[in-house]
Amino acid sequence: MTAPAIELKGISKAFGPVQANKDISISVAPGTIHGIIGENGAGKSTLMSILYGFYKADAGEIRIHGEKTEIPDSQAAIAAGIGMVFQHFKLVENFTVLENIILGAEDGGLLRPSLAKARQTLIELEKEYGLNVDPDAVIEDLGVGMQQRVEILKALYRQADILILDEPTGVLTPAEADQLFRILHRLKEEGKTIILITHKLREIMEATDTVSVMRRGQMTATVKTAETSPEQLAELMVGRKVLLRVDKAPASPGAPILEIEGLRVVDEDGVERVKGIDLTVHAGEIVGIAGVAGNGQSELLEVLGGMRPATGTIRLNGSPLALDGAGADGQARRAQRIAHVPEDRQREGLIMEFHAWENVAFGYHHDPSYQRGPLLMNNAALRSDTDAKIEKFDVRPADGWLTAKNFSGGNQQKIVVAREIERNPDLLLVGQPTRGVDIGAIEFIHKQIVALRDAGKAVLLVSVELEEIFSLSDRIAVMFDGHLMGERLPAETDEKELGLLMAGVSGEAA
Amino acid sequence: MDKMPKWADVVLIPLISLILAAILSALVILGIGEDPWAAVKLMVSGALGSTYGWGYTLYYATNFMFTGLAVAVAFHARLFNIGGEGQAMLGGLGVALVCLYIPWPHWTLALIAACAGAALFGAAWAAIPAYLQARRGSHIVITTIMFNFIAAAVLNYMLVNVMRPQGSMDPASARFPEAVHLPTLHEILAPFGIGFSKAAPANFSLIVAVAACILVWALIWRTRLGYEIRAYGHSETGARYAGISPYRITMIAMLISGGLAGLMAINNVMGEAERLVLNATEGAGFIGIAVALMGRSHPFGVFLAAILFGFLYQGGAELALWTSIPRELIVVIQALVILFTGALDNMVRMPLERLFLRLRKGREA
Amino acid sequence: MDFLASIIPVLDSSIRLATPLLLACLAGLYSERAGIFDIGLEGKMLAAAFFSAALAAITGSVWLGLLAGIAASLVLAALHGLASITFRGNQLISGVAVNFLAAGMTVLVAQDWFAQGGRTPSLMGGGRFAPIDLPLADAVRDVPVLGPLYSDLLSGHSILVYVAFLAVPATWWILFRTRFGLRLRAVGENPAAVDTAGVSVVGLRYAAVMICGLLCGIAGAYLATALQAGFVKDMTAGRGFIALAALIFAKWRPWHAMWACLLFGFLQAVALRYQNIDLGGVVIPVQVMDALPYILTVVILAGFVGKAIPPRAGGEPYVKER
Amino acid sequence: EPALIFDLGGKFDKSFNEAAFNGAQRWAEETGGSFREIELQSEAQREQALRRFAEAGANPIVTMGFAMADPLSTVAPDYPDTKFVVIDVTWLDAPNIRQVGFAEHEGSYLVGMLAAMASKSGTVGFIGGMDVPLIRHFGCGYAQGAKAANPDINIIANMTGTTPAAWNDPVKGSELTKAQISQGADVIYAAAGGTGVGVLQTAADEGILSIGVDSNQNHLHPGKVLTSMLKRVDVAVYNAMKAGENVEPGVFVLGLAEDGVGYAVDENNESLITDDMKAAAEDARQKIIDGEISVVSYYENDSCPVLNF
Ligand SMILES: Nc1ncnc2c1ncn2[C@@H]1O[C@H](COP(=O)(O)OP(=O)(O)OP(=O)(O)O)[C@@H](O)[C@H]1O
Ligand SMILES: Nc1ncnc2c1ncn2[C@@H]1O[C@H](COP(=O)(O)OP(=O)(O)OP(=O)(O)O)[C@@H](O)[C@H]1O
Ligand SMILES: [Mg+2]
Ligand SMILES: [Mg+2]
Repeated sequence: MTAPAIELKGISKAFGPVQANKDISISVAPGTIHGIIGENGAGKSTLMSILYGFYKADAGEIRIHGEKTEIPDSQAAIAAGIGMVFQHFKLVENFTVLENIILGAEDGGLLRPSLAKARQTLIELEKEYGLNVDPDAVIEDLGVGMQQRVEILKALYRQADILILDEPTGVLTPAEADQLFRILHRLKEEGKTIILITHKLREIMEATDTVSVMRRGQMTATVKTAETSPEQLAELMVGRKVLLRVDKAPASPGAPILEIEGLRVVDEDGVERVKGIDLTVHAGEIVGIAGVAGNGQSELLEVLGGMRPATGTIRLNGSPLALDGAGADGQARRAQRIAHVPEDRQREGLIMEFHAWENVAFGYHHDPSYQRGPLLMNNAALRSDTDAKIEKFDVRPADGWLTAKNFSGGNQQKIVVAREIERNPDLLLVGQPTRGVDIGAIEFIHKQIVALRDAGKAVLLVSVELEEIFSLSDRIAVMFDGHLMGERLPAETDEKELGLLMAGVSGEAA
Repeated sequence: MDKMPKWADVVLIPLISLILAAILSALVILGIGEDPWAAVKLMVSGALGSTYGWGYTLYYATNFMFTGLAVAVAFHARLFNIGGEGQAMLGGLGVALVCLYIPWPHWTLALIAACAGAALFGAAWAAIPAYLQARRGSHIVITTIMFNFIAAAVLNYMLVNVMRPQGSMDPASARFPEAVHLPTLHEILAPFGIGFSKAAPANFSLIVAVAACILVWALIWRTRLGYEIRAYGHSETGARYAGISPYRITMIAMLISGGLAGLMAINNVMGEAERLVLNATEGAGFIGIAVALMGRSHPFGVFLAAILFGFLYQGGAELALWTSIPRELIVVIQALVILFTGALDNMVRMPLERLFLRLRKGREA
Repeated sequence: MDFLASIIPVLDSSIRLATPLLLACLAGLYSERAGIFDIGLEGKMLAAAFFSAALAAITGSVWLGLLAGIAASLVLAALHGLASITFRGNQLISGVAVNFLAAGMTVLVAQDWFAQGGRTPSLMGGGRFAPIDLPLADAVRDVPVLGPLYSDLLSGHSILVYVAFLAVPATWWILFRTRFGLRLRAVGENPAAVDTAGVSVVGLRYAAVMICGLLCGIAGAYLATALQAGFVKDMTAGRGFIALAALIFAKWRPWHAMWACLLFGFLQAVALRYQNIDLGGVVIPVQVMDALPYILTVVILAGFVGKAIPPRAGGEPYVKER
Repeated sequence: EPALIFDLGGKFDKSFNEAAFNGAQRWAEETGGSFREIELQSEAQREQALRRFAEAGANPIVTMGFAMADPLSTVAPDYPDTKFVVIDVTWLDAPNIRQVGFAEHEGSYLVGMLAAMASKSGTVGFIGGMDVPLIRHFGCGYAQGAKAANPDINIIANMTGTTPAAWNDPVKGSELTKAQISQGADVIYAAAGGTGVGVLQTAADEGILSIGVDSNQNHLHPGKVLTSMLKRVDVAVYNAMKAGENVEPGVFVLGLAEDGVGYAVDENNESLITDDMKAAAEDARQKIIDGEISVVSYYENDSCPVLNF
């Protein structure tokens, strides 16, 4: 029997007080595709980064093709034949494709010969794998799919025979993802070893030979893909039986709350992100917007939340909202009874250095009940309000004096959701409500959202998780490239159809 | 989970940094062939050994409280205001205009007007860099440095071509009228039977400075505006989400900052020189940076750090007076303090964090 | 012809005054292109000015002076590197500290060594860089227009002036034609890309910071041993900041940096020569001329001359593990 | 114990302040006494230095330059038992201040004559420090002397700046020198404190003659400094320190007659000053003392008859 391509033994890694990897061992046979799954923060990326020499393990050893190998830095990993495509691409945005490819793998001190050689190699690789990219294009002009190809080419150019891909399909349309898997299979046929990290059980089932499951920094199981099922994997991932469906009564939509007509958004760089959309959300209804990240959903949500200007018309309860200038900020929106659970709680929804009680006022710090006189904040009132919310939403630890960064992701999210839902708004905007949140908190948060709907309020949900869209929404709209591709009722569609819409293939053509 | 307790971050790290700076300073003094111990003794007796010394120490400390607070307020909004020097110069101009061209019946009225003038001019000088940062993203560090140079040119022009009295050779304004004279500590304390050196320049501005410390504390930690400033400082995207206008906060924080820096002029121009001279600020705007860093941008920390720097400044002046050690020694000490408390912060923090982590692991085990 | 005769001395002076700016500006270019902001150019130049003058005064050899100046500047550069690369401190604060340190230490050491109130003795003979005549300078002087331009304007500067101007194409070539340049630019844009490509971010950044120190060293030595004959306190007089301004003006590009420095040099030359400039009845006070480079910088920064986008990773320490 | 406060140019400016230092040094060597001294770094320090020395019992306190006038006028009354001496100030009204002024225009007149006689190009230059009446006073005397020696002479005058920084800006001194050379000047008189160091240096580098000021600066570039306009600050300081606490207050103006000003001839410039030149200068000197030649002072009506600044 040949030695495993990769063997990790007893790998541990701590980031300060966070134990990201605990005594992890894993072995990957050569010429196979090995999947790794696990919840957010389980430590997948950390483990792979250690293998790639990006981080240094606190303990443990690495064997490549049976030989014990020290990987103090990426140089050593590359020398050992390892290539990695990171979750967040590591490309120099204003360099050309060619420059990015030779960076760190130049021959000799002068650029000209290296560039010429790389151009030649690129043509060969293109022929072999169908990975065509314009070598002279500047990275920032390329789409994410193309950028990912550059990353793969970078690894191949360095003659990697072990390729690690960290969540490669998160940013791809289903069609692009299919193409990626075709390429991976070619590579496998050539005898290369591939490690694939993904959240999508379907991809694991379709593409991998073996799969390892991680939970809270530990490796919980490694199984042959052929001998397992999605249900079993999900259970391994979270540690108990999972019920992915939300119990909810059928919606009874009322009057339109939110009416959007011809909305257009141009971002700071002058790129048009939202290209004229029309959408209505009624009282007592959850409308979900599906789509691959980066197709304008975030911008739509930000416009509604008062975070960026736009053109077009938006009416709330029949009266138009300001879309630019003074009346178009978060304060104005809150005054108009729009609440907003932002997509990124750490960068937007919370101030990580603030106490929990300070965060409970965040955005509502003008609320009269939090004031004492014209200038001062009423901190005592704020703290008692916080204690009430902590209790109701079961935030743990139940201590309002902790700073936000000292809560786990799920509890941080509970603080945000508590703050917004307890306002009892007419319209609730929700972006990625359960990203990085453990399954228990997911159920809780989903229930709160449904409860708000049942109280006759309108909810607009944006999520990249199709499952979440399916289980929460009463109506689904799909966004692609700044356009709404169409609306579907969850009962009358399936993942396949939505996937096509998300890839820009319109309903009629499909 | 935090890597270490808050007290370690707030007290221990600055303290260790300060000790390191002190050790290096001692080595520097040794290096130029002087006795560090004797130098320290001279500095202590010169700065703290008499009411005269205290008078100067507190006079300088007053300057540094204003400029330190200025830097601190801007820091809370994550704006690095290096322009305290220029803003204080312009503040001086404001004070001089108020004192020279308006007849005042009593110093209290004059002081109120001078405060307004100083703050207004200082704030105005901060307004353009603030606007450019907020609207055009021009890096405020560079623009405020440039505005320091421009302020020097403006002051130069005003003193040489406009405010210089007929026939005078000095580039300095006329002397302020007697009516705007601020009571010195000697005059303030005399009614209470406390003797204080008549010659020392510490004056009523000290009380204003202490009041400013308290007001800034209330502003930052008790008011809604302070809440917004801190929120914006911690997270710009967060501020956008919460409907806190980055433009508004940048402008307000910088105007307050510039105003505080400008206020310094009531001490050095109105309280001490009683006329406007070139370079009246003597680098206090820059020392404000060190003061704010040392004080961890907290008004109480700023207060303590200002007194420390006042001591260094007066002690350094005494050294220059009675030994052959040049006054620049304090510039070196100041540099070391900025270096250790500001830039090499992590050199102290990293091992401490590891230590605390190990301690905690030990406790948990 | 008359116009030429009166403009040449001003341009000549512009070149002399632009030289320290150019060297410092290129120094800043290396550092900032690698992602390390440096407002300590001023301090490094000042330290170099003092130590070059001091060694030249002691040994009588300007070349030893130059080496000493470079060494002093390198020490400060290493300090900045230590603070901003190794200990991931705030680069601006570190720069401020370097400036203070240089301002204080130069005077302190000068007083200790020479006891002349913080200056060095005046340099004589071999203690200074002498002007050198370019070949044929005398022969072609009488050729109309080009003759005086060559013999009076281009010829007759000290060797460091030519070093500074040759450093421009050299810098361009290094940055855009060599492996080192590619990596240096990459580390200023996205250090993680460099790191994952198996190249040391720390090593590259230190290299850039040290090149910055080297060039600042030459700039300081030029001030004290070529432009002047000795060190006086604070003799850099804000040149480090103007160089920084020129760097932004040039949008971090070598050739543009040269033109920007020549412009600032020209402004200084004009301000030096003319106290109050009378433009058809409107008198421009000398203070306006003095402040002009700074005003210009603000105008440029305000984006009226096109937005200057700094290297993307600039000013941020490279932190892998939070 | 006497104290000496230098002005912003610094103790070793090779000119005004250094002259004071030399005087004090001579006193210390001759009497074995010692004195306190401080170099000011900024305007704001003036008063502190005065008060600190007065508090510490220094007496007399010798101060340099007109910028001390204002601080002195506020500090002196607070210390009636302390004697103050100030150089270049003559307009204060206080019982405990000795004010010493110099007839700089007379000395400058003589070096102006020498300059005009030494010039081959027919153009001579003047570079002043800070643009104040005092320095115009220097320049005006110089111009009158030059015109007296050669009525066709062309005189170029520049000032270094408008603030005290102008006393200590050798780069600017050097650039102004180059500018004047390009305009044809071949003798340049620097009345600019530390800035003059740059003027003399550049003049020597470019092979023209220069004239020093205040101290004897002939030795700085032997054979290249035509002469120096001596202003005997050293003598004034020496005398004040020698008189000690009993120094006589009042206003004193020292001119050619009192040997308060003059021009320097020593081994460094002997070869540059021909006998004719010397004879003419000596002749003029006597005539000024005798009142036969009257050198117009710039102060008289804030303008100069032969030179526009
Ligand atoms: N550079 C870092 N510094 C500090 N902590 C880190 C760092 N990188 C990751 N962590 C922490 O380590 C833990 C594991 O993170 P990791 O990125 O490996 O998870 P993951 O399984 O890849 O999650 P995701 O599915 O979100 O990518 C998390 O708690 C994370 O916050
Ligand atoms: N309270 C503080 N304590 C210590 N350092 C601070 C504090 N506040 C700000 N700083 C530092 O001051 C520096 C300058 O801040 P500033 O906000 O001007 O820069 P920036 O936001 O990083 O740059 P830009 O505005 O171009 O994005 C920052 O690097 C920041 O880390
Ligand atoms: Mg990951
Ligand atoms: Mg900022």
